[in-house]
Amino acid sequence: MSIRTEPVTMNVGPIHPSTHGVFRMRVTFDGEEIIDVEPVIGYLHRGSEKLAEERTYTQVVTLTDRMDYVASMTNNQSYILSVEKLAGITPSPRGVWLRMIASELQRIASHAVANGFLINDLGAWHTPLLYMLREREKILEMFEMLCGARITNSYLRPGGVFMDAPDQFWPALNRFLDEMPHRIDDIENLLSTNEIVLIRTQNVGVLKKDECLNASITGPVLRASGVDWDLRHKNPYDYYDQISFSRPLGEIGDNHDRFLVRIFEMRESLKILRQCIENIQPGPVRPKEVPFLVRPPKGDSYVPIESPKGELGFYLVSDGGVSPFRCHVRAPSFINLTLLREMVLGDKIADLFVTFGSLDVNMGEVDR
Amino acid sequence: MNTVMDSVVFKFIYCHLVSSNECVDSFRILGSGFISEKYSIIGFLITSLILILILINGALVGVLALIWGERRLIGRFQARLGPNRWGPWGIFTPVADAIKVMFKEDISPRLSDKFVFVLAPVLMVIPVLMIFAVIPFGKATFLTDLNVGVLFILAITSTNTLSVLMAGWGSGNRYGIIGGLRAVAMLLSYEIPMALAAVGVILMAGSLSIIKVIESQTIPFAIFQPLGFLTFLIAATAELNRSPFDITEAESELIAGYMTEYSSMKFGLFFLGEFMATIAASAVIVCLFLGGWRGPEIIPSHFWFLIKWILMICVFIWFRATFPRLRVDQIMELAWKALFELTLINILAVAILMLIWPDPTILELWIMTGINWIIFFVSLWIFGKLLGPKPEQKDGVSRKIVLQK
Amino acid sequence: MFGFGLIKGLWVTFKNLIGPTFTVQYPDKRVGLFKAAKYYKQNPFSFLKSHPIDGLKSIVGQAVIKEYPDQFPRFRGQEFNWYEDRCTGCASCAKYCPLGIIEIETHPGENNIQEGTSYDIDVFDIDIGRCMFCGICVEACPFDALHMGSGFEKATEKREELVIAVDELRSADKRPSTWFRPQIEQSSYQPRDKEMDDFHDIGRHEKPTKEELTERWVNER
Amino acid sequence: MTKVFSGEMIRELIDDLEPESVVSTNNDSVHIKSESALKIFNELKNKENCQFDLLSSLTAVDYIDRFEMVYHLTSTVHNHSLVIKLICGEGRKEPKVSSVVSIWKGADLQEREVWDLMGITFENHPNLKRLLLWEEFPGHPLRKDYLR
Repeated sequence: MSIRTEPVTMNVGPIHPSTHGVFRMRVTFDGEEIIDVEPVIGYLHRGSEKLAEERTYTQVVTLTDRMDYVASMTNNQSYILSVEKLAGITPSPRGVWLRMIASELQRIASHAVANGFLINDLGAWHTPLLYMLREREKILEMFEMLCGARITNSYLRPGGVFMDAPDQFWPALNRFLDEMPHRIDDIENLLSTNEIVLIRTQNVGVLKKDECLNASITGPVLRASGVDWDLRHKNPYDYYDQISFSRPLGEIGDNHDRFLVRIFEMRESLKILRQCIENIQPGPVRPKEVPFLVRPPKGDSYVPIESPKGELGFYLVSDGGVSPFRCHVRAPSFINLTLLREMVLGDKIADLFVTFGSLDVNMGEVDR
Repeated sequence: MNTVMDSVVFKFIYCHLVSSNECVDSFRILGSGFISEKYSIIGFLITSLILILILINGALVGVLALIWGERRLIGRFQARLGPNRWGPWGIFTPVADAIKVMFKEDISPRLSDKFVFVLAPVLMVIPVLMIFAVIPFGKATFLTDLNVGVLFILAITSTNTLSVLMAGWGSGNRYGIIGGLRAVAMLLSYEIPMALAAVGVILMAGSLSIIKVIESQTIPFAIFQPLGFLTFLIAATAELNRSPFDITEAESELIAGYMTEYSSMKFGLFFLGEFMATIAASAVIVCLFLGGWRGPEIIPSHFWFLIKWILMICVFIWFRATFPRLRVDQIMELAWKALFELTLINILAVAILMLIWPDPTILELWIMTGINWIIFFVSLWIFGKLLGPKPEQKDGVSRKIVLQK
Repeated sequence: MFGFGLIKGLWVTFKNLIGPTFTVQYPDKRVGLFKAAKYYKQNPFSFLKSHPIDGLKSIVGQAVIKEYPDQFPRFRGQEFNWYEDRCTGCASCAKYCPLGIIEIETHPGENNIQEGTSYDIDVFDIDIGRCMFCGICVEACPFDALHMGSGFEKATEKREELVIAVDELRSADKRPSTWFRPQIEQSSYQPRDKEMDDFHDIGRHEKPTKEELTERWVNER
Repeated sequence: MTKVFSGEMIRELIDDLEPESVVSTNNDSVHIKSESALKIFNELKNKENCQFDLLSSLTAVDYIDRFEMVYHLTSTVHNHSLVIKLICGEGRKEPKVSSVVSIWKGADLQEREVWDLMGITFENHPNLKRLLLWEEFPGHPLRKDYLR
């Protein structure tokens, strides 16, 4: 006897608990097995690139905050580096160190959120997520000390940062650096040896090295597949060339490797932060001669940086005016979505969300 | 009727209603009953109704308490406070929840199968309430002492599979259908290890009556046969659709699974049924494995039962706060490849031990316990090796994170 | 052994069960006797005497006291602080606002003739319903007349009420944030503790002495 | 440190691969003929001393009198990068280039985005549909002549 079956097509999203925003997938199931996935994006499209063409170079900083709202400091950094290259501004050393501290803190926060939500997609009742958010909260508080906002920072300016760190920032940072390793250990105890997490994530959503590179996938996802490609190391921007750190590399490139690579990168970021604190010297945070209205000469610039999600770069074209002629964002989470279909084909429904979560996609950045 | 009269509570109410020879005078506080013995059946019915009323209301209050307790406790597990605004320590939060649920708009989708859609939540609650009938809440405090009590519980709990399937099918929603089908697959599979785990208990007790099971627990069966306890606990968690087996609801995958289209009081009934099932299942586990109301007689037996009951519920909440969800095929694998065999091993071990010591003394009981624990660890180790996570990939690539200097 | 990782996980959650919580309660929280007495700055006995009802509640841990989350002086809040005496009506803030939500109308004024002619402000509307609190207007202000506020409780039911008009700006509490104002931050100023009413204290320039003013305005001419 | 090719170096490199396809040389980039683009990209990816395996970024710029495609290529093997530009079509009418999806899969979503927002047609793209905006959307918003 044969049972007649037929595939079911279902809309997952745009309103769904684990699509991390307004992402929509048109999924076709055969029983529990996925036979087709088509991502549909654009529900959060705000036209940031067009808006940037009507704003001055300083005002665009506020737009970049809102692209990847989990990692706005690195967005600022990438944009500012592009502007500095375009306008030929030499930043102040203290400003550069400060923005490195800010971006490494942001990396920890972003990875914490990514891993927390990944485990939430696995179905843990928000517990690891809340532990991660607890640590992120401390980082956001430090951001509030630095720049008066927790998420939409707008802390960086062409030439450095807008204001020196207040006195209370340094003790808070040191306390955080002392506490954080124990918190990461806690999370590892809770999850890294947990048999349920292991059987759920291992050998699921495997990305091979070549596929990854060919699809322009960057960041922790690429490193989890075993490619040693970290722009902080390979193409050091700011003062990353003065800092020694190691890059965690996975071997297989499945969801578990991506999870572990993020955990290890949080530890490495703590190391970088310690070296930043050792190296930072008093001085001005921003050169006096940088005007409020930057007018770069004609030309274009593209400075990719290693954001928590991957290679993030702003391609700016100037026509000599006060606002960019064209501003293109190379958004890592947008491009990391390229292989989503190939990753989940043949897996079960439950794995779809775990794989999607392990890519660490931020819809604000995907749709811009 | 005789077994019913063993219950203190029943006798107490009954003797105030009926003037009967069965009643000992010391039981009466307010004088003798007003119904003559000829019509004692009326008194019997009225007593039953009163007790049912008490029990159902008690169960509802228990659900409210559980909602509050679960939210507070999960809050604390997650290093936050939980609801604490409405009333002292937030104890009125479930009341507010109940009021909110009642006043929500009752929506039934156009594509739904109306009859099935409405019937499903009702079917969810009734079987759970029926479990309470056979649970002894203390020494000589029970509604009825069914001589097939364990069988009754196993039979009754399996009907909520039907309710979940009806809800999933009736709502005409694809998430609902997937949730309902998952539920059928999972709940039916876990009936078997659950029943087989109970067999170990029945073997030792020599009776299907829950009172007899409790009385036979000189050493609580949780300690005596850890394998049986573990499998029963896991199977019960799965039967309850609680984390880590909540694939039927699967918030992060199926939104709310079979409950997706339900709103208002229909949703409330599902909620009620689920929480009541947690309470009932904890009571069953306490009776079968933790010695029921037995305990040192410093405090009354009812309190022993209550303490064990609450602790058992807390363990369920603890599991929910800690474990991620299993995938559907892994859940089936666990049921058929691990729990099924483990329960068989347990039955075999218990049976052989009983053959060796047909009438064990306390010392012999402890020796049996020790042997059972050895079997427990050995079998867990073997099954972990066979079914646990494999560190290597299929083609033999070893897994490690390399720190590139 | 299989299951060991699960037990480790259970242990971590149990540690957090008995550990501290990280919830910040706002706007009030319930406390026991000692904390309530500390809040009212009394010892427990005199607190029980002076607040009998609160005292009884506090014995079961139910006394209600006000609670605010930690806030740092640079916090960019609502309720812009504007010092009319410092404002020249140059409209830099309106120009640099990325959203164009500041509206300024001026006319040549009679004030401050000594320091050069300035403009009187007729209209100074900030539509904080559309504001994203980036603080670029504050950064652009050349005379430190406009400051970010430090409040965060200005919730209303209508969008129109979110437009801060000039009168409201004039009369509002002056609790400026230290965003982009290092001169205030150096004096370790906390917005919640005290108001900054005097427009002389707020600027980034030294307050001129009388001699300097005489030198500048009398002797040089 | 990533070795960034200057315009002259890129011209030498491309002249080796496909002579006379460079139109003009800038400071840090070259313009190439759009007809030979696909062939050049293929060579750049596969040739031993190039191995540009990572397509960093792909975008288009509306220079009012022309549309330009900009390709940022990186090699993770040799750790060097270069910028290649090409002018799409004549003037503003029907800009068209050949798709590079067959070479780099990563161009898939980026080319769809460029088509969506800038209106440049990619020949041989497997699935050239609008991405961020809906199908019925009039016009291409990132063009300079787009009015609301």
